[in-house]
Amino acid sequence: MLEISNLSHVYGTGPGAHHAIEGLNLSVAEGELLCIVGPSGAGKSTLLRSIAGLIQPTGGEVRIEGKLVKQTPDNLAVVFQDYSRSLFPWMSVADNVALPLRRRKMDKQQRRAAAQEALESVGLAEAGKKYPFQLSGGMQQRVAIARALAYRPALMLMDEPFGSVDAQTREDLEDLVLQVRGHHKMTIVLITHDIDESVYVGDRVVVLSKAPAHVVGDLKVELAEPRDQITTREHSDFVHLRAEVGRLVRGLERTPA
Amino acid sequence: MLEISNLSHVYGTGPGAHHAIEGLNLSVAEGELLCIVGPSGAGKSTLLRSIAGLIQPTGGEVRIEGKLVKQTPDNLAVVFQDYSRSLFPWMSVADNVALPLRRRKMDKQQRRAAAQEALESVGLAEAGKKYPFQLSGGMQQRVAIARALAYRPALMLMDEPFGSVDAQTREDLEDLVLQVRGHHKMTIVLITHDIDESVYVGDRVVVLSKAPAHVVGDLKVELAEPRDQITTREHSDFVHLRAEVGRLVRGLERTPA
Amino acid sequence: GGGDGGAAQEKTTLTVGVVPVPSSAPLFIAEKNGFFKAEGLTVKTEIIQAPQAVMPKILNGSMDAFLTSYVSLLAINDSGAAKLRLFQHVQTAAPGIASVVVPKDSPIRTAADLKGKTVGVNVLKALGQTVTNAHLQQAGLKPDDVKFTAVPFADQLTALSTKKIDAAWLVEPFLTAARNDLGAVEIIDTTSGPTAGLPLDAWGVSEEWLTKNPKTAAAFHRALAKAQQVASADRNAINAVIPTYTQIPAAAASAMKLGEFSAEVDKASFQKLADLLHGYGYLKSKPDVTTMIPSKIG
Amino acid sequence: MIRRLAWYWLIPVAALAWEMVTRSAGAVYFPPPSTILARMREMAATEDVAADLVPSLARLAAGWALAAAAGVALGVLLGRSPLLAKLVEPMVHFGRSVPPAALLPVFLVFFKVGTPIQLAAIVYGVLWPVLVNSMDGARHVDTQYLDTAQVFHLPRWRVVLAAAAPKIFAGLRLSVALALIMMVISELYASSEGIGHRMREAEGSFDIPAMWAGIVLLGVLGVVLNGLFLAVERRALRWHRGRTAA
Amino acid sequence: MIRTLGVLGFLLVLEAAGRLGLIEALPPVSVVLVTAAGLAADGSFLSDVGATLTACAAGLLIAVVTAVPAGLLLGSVPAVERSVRPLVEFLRPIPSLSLIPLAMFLWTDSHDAKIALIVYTCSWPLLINTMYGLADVDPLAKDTLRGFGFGPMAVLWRVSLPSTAPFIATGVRIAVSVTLIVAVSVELLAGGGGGIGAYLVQAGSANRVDRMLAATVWAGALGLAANALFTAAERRLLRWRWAT
Ligand SMILES: Nc1ncnc2c1ncn2[C@@H]1O[C@H](COP(=O)(O)OP(=O)(O)OP(=O)(O)O)[C@@H](O)[C@H]1O
Ligand SMILES: Nc1ncnc2c1ncn2[C@@H]1O[C@H](COP(=O)(O)OP(=O)(O)OP(=O)(O)O)[C@@H](O)[C@H]1O
Ligand SMILES: [Mg+2]
Ligand SMILES: [Mg+2]
Repeated sequence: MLEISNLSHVYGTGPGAHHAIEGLNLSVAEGELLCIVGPSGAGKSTLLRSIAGLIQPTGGEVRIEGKLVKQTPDNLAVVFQDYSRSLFPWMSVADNVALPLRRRKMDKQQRRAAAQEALESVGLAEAGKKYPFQLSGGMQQRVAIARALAYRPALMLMDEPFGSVDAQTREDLEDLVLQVRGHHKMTIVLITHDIDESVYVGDRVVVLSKAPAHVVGDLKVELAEPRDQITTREHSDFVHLRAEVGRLVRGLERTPA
Repeated sequence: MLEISNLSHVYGTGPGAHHAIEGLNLSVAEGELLCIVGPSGAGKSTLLRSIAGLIQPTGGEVRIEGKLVKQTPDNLAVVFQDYSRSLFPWMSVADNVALPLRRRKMDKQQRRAAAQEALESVGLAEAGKKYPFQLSGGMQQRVAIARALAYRPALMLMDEPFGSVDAQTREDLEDLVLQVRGHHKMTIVLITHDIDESVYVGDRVVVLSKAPAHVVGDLKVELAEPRDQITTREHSDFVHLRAEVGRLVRGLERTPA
Repeated sequence: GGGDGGAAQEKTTLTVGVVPVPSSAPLFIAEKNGFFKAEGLTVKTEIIQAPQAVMPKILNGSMDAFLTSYVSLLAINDSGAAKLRLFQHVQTAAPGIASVVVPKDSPIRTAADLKGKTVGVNVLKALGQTVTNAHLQQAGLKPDDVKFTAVPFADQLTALSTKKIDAAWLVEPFLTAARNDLGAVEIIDTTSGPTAGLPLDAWGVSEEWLTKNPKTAAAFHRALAKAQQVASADRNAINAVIPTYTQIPAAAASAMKLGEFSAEVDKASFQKLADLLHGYGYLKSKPDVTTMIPSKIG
Repeated sequence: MIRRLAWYWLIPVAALAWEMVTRSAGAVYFPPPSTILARMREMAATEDVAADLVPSLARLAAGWALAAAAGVALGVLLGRSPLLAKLVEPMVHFGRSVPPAALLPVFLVFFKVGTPIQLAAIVYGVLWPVLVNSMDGARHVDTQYLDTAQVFHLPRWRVVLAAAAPKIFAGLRLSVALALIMMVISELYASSEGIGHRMREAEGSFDIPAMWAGIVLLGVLGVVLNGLFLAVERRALRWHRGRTAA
Repeated sequence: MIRTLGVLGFLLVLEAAGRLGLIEALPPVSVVLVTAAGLAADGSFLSDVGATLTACAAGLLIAVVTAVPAGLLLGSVPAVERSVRPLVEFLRPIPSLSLIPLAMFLWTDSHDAKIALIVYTCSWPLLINTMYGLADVDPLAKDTLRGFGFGPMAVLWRVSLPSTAPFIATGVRIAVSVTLIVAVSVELLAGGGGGIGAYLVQAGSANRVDRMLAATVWAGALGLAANALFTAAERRLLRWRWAT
């Protein structure tokens, strides 16, 4: 599905240039849910932007289903880290969610229904008519998730999608993602800072180094399916994997600027 | 230090009005570190804005050191949930951090030194000259924290200050807050979604209900000082308290919009 | 005249509004020949388009005198906004210096053909429209039969050649240019026949200024009158100064057809002009031109 | 309604103050408002005001609509396409610095005297602030919005238009009053009816109260048109007002 | 490079149109440009340009230091804005050309009258853009500074003003060309103490259409140069904006 080979990205030029990614190789299979963890400022969001075709990496290449990514590929959705600025302030919440569905063969009625369904699934059944600025931070983040989910993309990129919600909601959303993935055969790349989360939702966890980012660990997560917030997390495999990822992350020095 | 009595806040009027907070009572002692947890959309940020005098609550009152809060009280700092929008894009990172220090009796040299020190303490020693947009999400969040820390306020309000940083950095920042608090006698109100974190850093944890928010739990955290990421978290009191908070949070239904 | 002591004069520095046309020539002749200096006067000029626009400056005293057409003089006095006085006559019309022209391929050939057509004039309800009306009436048309529209002279040729207007009322040097560049055909000579010998331009001042500055006025008038003498006697003197304050090249200046530069205005012609203007309703009240001519200056 | 009218308190106060100042100064060029009003009433009674107002306003509306549409479209285009901007921007900044009065000969080549040339002058004058504001607005749209649009393959121009709306509306707000001004200027030459024509006539014949009558009429039209504009803007930028009301 | 290409292409098209007779009655572009170039060596024309430019600069400066603060006041105190709005909207549509006689009457020096008219006209884009810019300030940015206990003036100065700067910059760029237009128009219609407009009057009275167009080209070119200058200044001052 997704092939990243020898990817590098440098921001700026000259002495102020910043090497965000260097020689990164990674591949994601169809239907896989890959979690990426790594220190703050490593280059995770940069990697995600390269996959989405939002920036042209300065070196290497990204291929989706064999095709070189030059522009934003079709059938892809992104939940941005900076969710509040990725919602359009001039539209109601429901319109924000329904907007991308214009690219699907859906009439207005269907779009509206799909948007409402997605909002319900993230616990925002009654927020559709509001404007983004009328929502709390966590609610905005859930709207961004709902928008991506409603779109049902083949490849979903999520950049810390659950950072601003409470523990309970976070668990619900993790399960929601797992369930949607199961139903709709999505490939998902999910960036998270929560090591437990990466192991709980991931089929695979990739650990990135501090900047310039490259892969320092790549763990297959083989836990009993379907996963469950209580039993899975109690399982010794889970505890073991989590420690392993933790070690990999902690093995890195404290990240400098 | 801080007295909140019978606080209510309603957004909007008429049928679309939203009761964010209703009849909330809370008091925080001088030098205390209070953690607030609660479901997304409960009204935590609204509460924090009322304390900071950024909104006029529609009912009840907030007093800081006995004085009714009408405007923003002196000697207070806020780390906003939406950190990226609270950094000024037209200023370098160092200038962003140094800006509030203009209200301190400091000359330019001292301000600059204090800003640099604060940036170092959050692991951004080399980011001072950059502009906010050149930083990753987690780095931006740390700049916002550095700005508040450098200001050394008597009362610090933090709205999910560690939501976008990796696990390792998060622990470091938790310890940093504890340490700064110890050195400078700050009173801190910290909103978090991480139950472990609330118990680890808090002297007290307050659990809010879903909207309209009121206090449903108020736990004193009595753990051995100084706290330590490994030993404290292993301690049975910690585990017990965490479970207690978890129960209180989970005891609430899933929050509707 | 003689250069008696400037000390007695109310003011010795004058600001004069000049329109960059041949009529302003006497002022520059006076300057060139030192007539002003001899009277102890310093004259500063400001380029203006028409006196209407600088009336505020006349009224607040920041401009002393100005070149004006007789039509403007009458119109301003008629409005009651100011009391203007004829200070020194400059130019009287001669045949062939202002005409209505049409493009060379135009079917319009006589005044009568203008019925229902659009004629460009520089300013509405002023000299062009007045004299053209007089000729239209002679040809049996009513003033309403023709539509007049205001287009600055400089843009008339463009408007004419691109057929945006049917005919144009032009004066020199535009008339020559229309003939030479466009092959335009004159259909009415508006300074002949019923409108022959009308006065064109003069130097004007306000009555208030005259009473306030009698000595200065006398000195200024002496200098201007002297220059007017030079101009009426010697066309070359005019030709020589025109290129100094206009952008008309020397050759064109000499070739240009001019009216008559005489010492005094013919009161009857002045009154005739006033009556024509009033007759077409361009003036509210019927003026008596003698009130505008000061009996004695100084 | 009454509450709304109350906001206009400054107008009568200013008029009264003006009346006192002008009366005591007694300057010919500054007749007191009472004189102007009397002259307006007289003009309304004796002249066919509609014959001047209607064509003027029709040209104003048509010219403004054309200029606004063209200005926004062109501005957004130039704002979003660096190549195109580089190609034509010099001409834009050149063109907008040329006084419309000095362009009359050029207009005369292309447009018929009368309404066509007047429309052209209005469009020409009104276009620029809309264009420059739209261009600047479109150029600096938050990249996060653009990224979101790109990812979901949303029509980019709609996102740009919405995000740049606050600035576009600033340009449009300017353009409403400017359209009135251009309406007057376009009637100075090559015209035989309209408000501007009448104002020039009044100026030419030194009917100073009539000149002021024109000024007052323009002012009133400005207040009315601006009221209409703000009503539209309030609807279009509702999200914006709500979001930025601190 | 591309800019030059665009300009060259545009000129070529105009020239071709002129030569092919599509634009009758006007001198071809090349003739106008040659005349315009010739004007650069014409001392009296250059002093006219100087007169126009000094008036523009003075007018713009006065307008900026009055209209921007006024815009900040109106934009940050809604009650004042609501009260003043009818008056502002009453004044805005009054053409500066109609005010020429009034200005000429009030200011005895034509140059001052011209500057007064420039100030009057180019204040509006500055005022309106400043007000709209203020309405566009992110409330969270303001809250951030308020949260640190800064007073309203400090918030205005340190947050609202920089946030509004892009709007103000646009306003200034519009105002710059407005100053030119007003200056030339005033000179053209009412003397106004020399300047490019006075030159246009002279050229017009002598039927020198080529010179009129050449002087017009100069007006446009001056506007173009001023725009380039202000854009460069904007890029420096608002670096953060152009980088993203
Ligand atoms: N400006 C506003 N206008 C209207 N409603 C608002 C506004 N701001 C917040 N709300 C509503 O108030 C409620 C509380 O919001 P608040 O931001 O305080 O929640 P929160 O507890 O901070 O949530 P989160 O953890 O998701 O940030 C939410 O339901 C939200 O929809
Ligand atoms: N537009 C930019 N210009 C210059 N440098 C940039 C830019 N965007 C990001 N960087 C730099 O690139 C590095 C990687 O940034 P990126 O946003 O990819 O980090 P990240 O792994 O997502 O971090 P976080 O977990 O904090 O979000 C950072 O050091 C950042 O300073
Ligand atoms: Mg990131
Ligand atoms: Mg919140």
